[in-house]
Amino acid sequence: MEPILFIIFGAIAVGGAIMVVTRKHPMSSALYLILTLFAVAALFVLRQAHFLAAIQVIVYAGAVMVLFIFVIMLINVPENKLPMERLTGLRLLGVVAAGFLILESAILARRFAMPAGSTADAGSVQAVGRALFTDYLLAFEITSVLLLAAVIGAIALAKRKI
Amino acid sequence: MTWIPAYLSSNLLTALIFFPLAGALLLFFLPRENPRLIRNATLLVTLVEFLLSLPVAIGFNGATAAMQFVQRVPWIPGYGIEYHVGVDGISLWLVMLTTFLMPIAILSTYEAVEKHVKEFMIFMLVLEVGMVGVFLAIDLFLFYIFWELVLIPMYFLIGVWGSERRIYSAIKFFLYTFAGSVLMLVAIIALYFHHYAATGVYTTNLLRMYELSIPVKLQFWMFAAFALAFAFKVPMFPFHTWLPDAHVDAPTAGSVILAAVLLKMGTYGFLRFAMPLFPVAAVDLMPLVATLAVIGIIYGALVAMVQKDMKKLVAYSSVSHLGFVMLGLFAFNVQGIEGGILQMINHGVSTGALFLIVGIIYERRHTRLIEEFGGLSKVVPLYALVFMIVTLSSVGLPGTNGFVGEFLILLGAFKTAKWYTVFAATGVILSAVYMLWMFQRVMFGKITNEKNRHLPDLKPREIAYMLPLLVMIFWIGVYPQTFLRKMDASVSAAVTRIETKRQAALGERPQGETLLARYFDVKK
Amino acid sequence: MMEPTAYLLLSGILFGIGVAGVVARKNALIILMSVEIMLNAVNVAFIAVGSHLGDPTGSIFAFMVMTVAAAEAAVGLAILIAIYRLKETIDITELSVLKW
Amino acid sequence: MVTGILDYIWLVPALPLLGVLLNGAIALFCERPLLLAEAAHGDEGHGHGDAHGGHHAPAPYRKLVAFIGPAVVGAAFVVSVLAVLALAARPAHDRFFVQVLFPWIQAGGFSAPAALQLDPLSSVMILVVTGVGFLIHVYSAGYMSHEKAFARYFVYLNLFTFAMLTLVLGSNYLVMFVGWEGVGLCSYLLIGYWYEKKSASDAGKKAFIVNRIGDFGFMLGVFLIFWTFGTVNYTEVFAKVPLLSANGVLTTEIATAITLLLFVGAIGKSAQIPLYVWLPDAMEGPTPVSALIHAATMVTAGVYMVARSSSLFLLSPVSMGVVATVGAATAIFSATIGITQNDIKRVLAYSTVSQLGYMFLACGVGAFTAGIFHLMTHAFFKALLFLGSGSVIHALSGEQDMRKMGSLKKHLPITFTTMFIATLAIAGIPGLSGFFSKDEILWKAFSSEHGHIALWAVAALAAGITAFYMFRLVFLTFFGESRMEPEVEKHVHESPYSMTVPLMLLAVLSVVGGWIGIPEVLKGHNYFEEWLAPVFAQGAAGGHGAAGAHGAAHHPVALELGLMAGSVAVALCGIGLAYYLYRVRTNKPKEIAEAVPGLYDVVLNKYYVDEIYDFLFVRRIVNGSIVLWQAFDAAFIDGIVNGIAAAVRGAGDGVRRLQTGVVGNYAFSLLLGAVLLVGYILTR
Repeated sequence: MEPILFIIFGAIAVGGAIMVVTRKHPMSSALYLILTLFAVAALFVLRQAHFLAAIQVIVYAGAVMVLFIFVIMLINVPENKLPMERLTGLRLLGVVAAGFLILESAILARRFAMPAGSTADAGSVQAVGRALFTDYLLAFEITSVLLLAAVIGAIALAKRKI
Repeated sequence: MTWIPAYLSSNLLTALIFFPLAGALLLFFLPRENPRLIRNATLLVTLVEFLLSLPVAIGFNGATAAMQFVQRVPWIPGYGIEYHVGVDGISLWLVMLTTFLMPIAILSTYEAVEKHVKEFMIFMLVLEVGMVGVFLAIDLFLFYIFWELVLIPMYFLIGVWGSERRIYSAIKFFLYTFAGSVLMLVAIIALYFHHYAATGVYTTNLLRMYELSIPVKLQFWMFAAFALAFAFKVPMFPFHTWLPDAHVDAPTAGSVILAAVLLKMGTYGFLRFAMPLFPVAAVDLMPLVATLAVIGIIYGALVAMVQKDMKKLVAYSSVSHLGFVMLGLFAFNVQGIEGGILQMINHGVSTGALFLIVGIIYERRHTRLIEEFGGLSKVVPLYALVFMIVTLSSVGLPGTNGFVGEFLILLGAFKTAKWYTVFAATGVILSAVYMLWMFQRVMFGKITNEKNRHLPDLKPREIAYMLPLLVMIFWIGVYPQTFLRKMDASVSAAVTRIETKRQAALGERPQGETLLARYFDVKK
Repeated sequence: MMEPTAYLLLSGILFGIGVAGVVARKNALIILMSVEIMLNAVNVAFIAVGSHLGDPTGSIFAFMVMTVAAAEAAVGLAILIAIYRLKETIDITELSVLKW
Repeated sequence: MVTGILDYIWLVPALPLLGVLLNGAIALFCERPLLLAEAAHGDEGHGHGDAHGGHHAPAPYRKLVAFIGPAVVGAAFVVSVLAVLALAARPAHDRFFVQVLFPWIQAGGFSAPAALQLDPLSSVMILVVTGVGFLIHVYSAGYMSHEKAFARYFVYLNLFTFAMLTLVLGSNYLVMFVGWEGVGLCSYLLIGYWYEKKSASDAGKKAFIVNRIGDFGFMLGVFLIFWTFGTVNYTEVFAKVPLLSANGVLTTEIATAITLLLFVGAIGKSAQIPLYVWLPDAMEGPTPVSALIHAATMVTAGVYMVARSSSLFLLSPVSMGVVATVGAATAIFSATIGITQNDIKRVLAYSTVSQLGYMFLACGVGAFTAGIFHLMTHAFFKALLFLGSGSVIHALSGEQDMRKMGSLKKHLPITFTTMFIATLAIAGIPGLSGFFSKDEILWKAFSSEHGHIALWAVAALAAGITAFYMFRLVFLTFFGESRMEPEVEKHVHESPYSMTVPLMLLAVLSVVGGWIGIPEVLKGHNYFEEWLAPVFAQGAAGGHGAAGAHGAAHHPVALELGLMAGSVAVALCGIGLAYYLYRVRTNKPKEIAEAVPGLYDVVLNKYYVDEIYDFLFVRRIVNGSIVLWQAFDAAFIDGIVNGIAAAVRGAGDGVRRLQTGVVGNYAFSLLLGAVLLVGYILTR
């Protein structure tokens, strides 16, 4: 059962990603990105990482993408000003290199050989919560500081000079 | 040394090194608008420094080869680095040369240096600290510090107060010496750790290093590093191109000190560090060094002959004279080395005087090109007399200082390197050629250039700083014993030390092995 | 539970696409989105391996990645707005003031 | 009392030095202000003429200098005479006195004290130097009276005398070397006395450099001596000769090497082939200088040195051969050049080179006594000839070309008679000094065991040619009709007494000088030989067997007389030929010249030796050095240095271009790095 769902959601994710990268207009890219995020969340669920799936949907798809769409509308680049993008020179090389990277990660993936763990619900909220507030407490606090810094930074940068 | 109070004699050398530094600090407080006061103050400082160095020379006991007036204070005990200074027969006269020439150089700048007089004087005093320090340091680390310290003031002296291409020359001078000394630093560190490996004691004390026996292969590379660093400084043949540029673009006082003392740090380095520490490699590489020295002698003389600029001519003549010194040092016998040391002093005196002479007419005519002059002898006869005496001393006429040094060098070198001496002796002819040709074009003949017709003759101040040099030229020429006597013990001790260490080191090597086999494990 | 290799492969593909997007596109917004894709690819890998090993650390890391991603997006977009206000463009090839 | 004087032998060199200091002070304090004042108002100097200068009232200091100069040398002469007498008072074997002044150079085993040594050989030399020197000083007081830089001239002349006396009195090779280079310096200063004339300063420089080439060889010889004998003092060196040659340390090769190197020094100083080129040019200096330095004293230093090291030379037949052949070759070679020269002083210069050749020939065949004897007599008559020619030039207000002279016999009677006596002497007319000394050499060239018939023949021929060109000179200058320019002829006048008295004295010496060395075969007793015997006996004894100082034993007396007659005959026919060409058929020389123009030009231009040297050596070295400097130094070494610098800057520039400013490119390089890294991890 799981492999089928994996293939479905995997395909959606990959397709969405490709569409994000190739669309001319940022708004359509943003929407495709949201689709991809949902597909990834589904994959999390498949891997019993329910907590993560929820976070993904709420934080990522919800908050971050909203921010994105908000900014896209804010910037509202007129149709003609959007950069003409013909894939030439260095950027073509870049795509080729990315292809290479995919190939290499494929080879790496096949070399993955780690013993399977025992506990099934490693991804559940209880397990993640316990780990988060015991071993990784410090990391957790630091991320809060990080977010604070990001917020202040964003405001300072985007604020119109009065 | 009995009559010098005990307190003074133990701290004399430290006073000698750091007194100019105190003088430099004092200059900071003097008003910049009053250059005359600054010049006189600096002159006073350098004169007191000279007076301070007199007891060292007079009190020096020529009988023993040991270091005298030694002062030893632990500096960085953790690494076995000490502030260890002392003087012996080899370094005594070089220190005296420095303290003797400084007042003369300062006196020569009274009309030559007009802008930034305060900074100029401070750099000169710092330079003196470095120079005196180099000759007195017995601790390798301390030696290296003073060796580098000297570069900075000289760089500024050339870079700021020089003439046309001063920046290029200053940088070239700095990089040349600096590249060399980096190699030396590597060798010092290698020596330091080898000493620890051999004796289990961390120290940079030179005298302890003398006792160290170093495996032959390591000796080769270390000697190469030290030799290269000193060869840049001497300068020996292929590494000499910085010297003419540095001299042409340095102010008169700068090039006097550069020629008279800085170059001697190279040859002194060979004698104090490279040869005694690595005797096997030194003697094995003697043919190479002697060849470069002889090439330097002939090449320097030939190129000097065709120079158009007087200072460049004198610079190339220094390459030739120092080729002689190197040949003398690498004769590995008492005559050669004593001749070498004496020639270092002679070169300091006569080339220093030559640069002052070129400086005198440069101050009057603001040009150094030989064809600008001609027939000066009629206009400035006293100047002509002084110039003639210095030319003769530089050519090495018996009765002047040049001859005694050159004769001893060639005598010593003849014993160990017969054919090298024959070629080197042609340098005696060539030096006569280029010096007399230059003298003739500048002083004799008709007055070609109207501007030369009314040149003022030597001023009392100029006579004041030329006179001591002339006295030295004749003193060393007629009665060199005062100088040679004080060197004897140290030089013979150095020669015997090199020889015994070499025999010891070669003791266990197979007999008659070729150099390649000894150093590069190539099967004989 | 499935072997994680498939997930890793997927993560590689997604990552490749994201990288291609960053490199190939001139529109700064699209680049930022591609970065988001790359981060998600990483999360997939984390979760896949984490669940395979039964170790919550995978999720923790994914969680950290997300917070960082959020912060990064916020600051990135703020910069973009400031640039757009200043230069009227979001084409990175025109924003090459730091040229040699 | 008489022997006590020897302790004051250091006075002999010290007195001229005192003269140098006194005259030097006068030159600096009295003469310089005068010269400066004159140079200031732009009065173009005129001092280059030999004869006369601006007639301004002679400043008071001149009389003082004119007194100090000669007086100092005169005093030295007196002390020398007393010292020699004191030496003579001692028994023959004990005529030897060394005075150590102070330890000059001591380094390790090497020790060279500043010490003086008086023995028969050096006594002859100091007498000649101070005696002839004194006369020349008196002469030049008159001759140079019109010169502006009067005091400076006497400073140099006294300095020269001091250096020459140090050379001669030195008791080791190093002190001799001090004097050796000292005289080289003084000849440089005196030749270039009129430094405003480029030719004069060139000649001075040439003299010094060629001398220096000789000193180069001399120095190497001294090194070899020291490292073989362990000392440079004559006494010790010559004492060790028999010991070392016995135990094989002093092999003939080493002896040959030493002596040949020393001989290179002698060639340089005494102007033998190939280093004679500086002497003819040295005529640029004032005439008394040529008389003193380039005739009487300095040039003989080489002969003195060879004689002094006689025991070394005797050890190596090769060196003896070389010395003899070079001497003979120079004698004949420069004699031929002398024939065609038209400048009166150049004729005498080539004649000096030729006569020096004789002296070296004598030394080469082992007859050191004859060499020194000829040196002495030559000093007398050659100095006289030069001073005579000086008085001729002085009279003709600077004219030196013999073709513009003639019929001076009636104008300059004293000069004529004295010069005629000297010419007779140099030609070897019996009875005069030249005959005895030259004939002694000819005889030894034939009879001594190192001698050879060919050497005698060459020497005899050269004697003939000498007679020819000397009488040519006399006939051209003093006989025939006057070819002088009218205004020159107007005030031709005999020189003042201060100049003619020395001429007369020298004339007497030229005659009397030979009488102390009359050979047995002419019923005379050779006192001179007897006097020098101890110096050379020690040498000869050192050599293998007596070199036969007078070797008359195994040669019949008749042969000696016959050869003597032969040489006189050759001289006479030389004179006859000269008489015929220059008195009877005066246009004949021109015809001969046209008949064989090629040869005449070659000989006239001194076989183009100077030009060859200039082309072979001087130009090669100068151009070579320019190439060395520009091509090697500036382009090659600096090229490398600047090259490295440029390379570093270039690399920096290249890397700089990577910063394009476009974010995409940076991302791409990141990606590239990642791909490569992963690729590497995979393939490892």
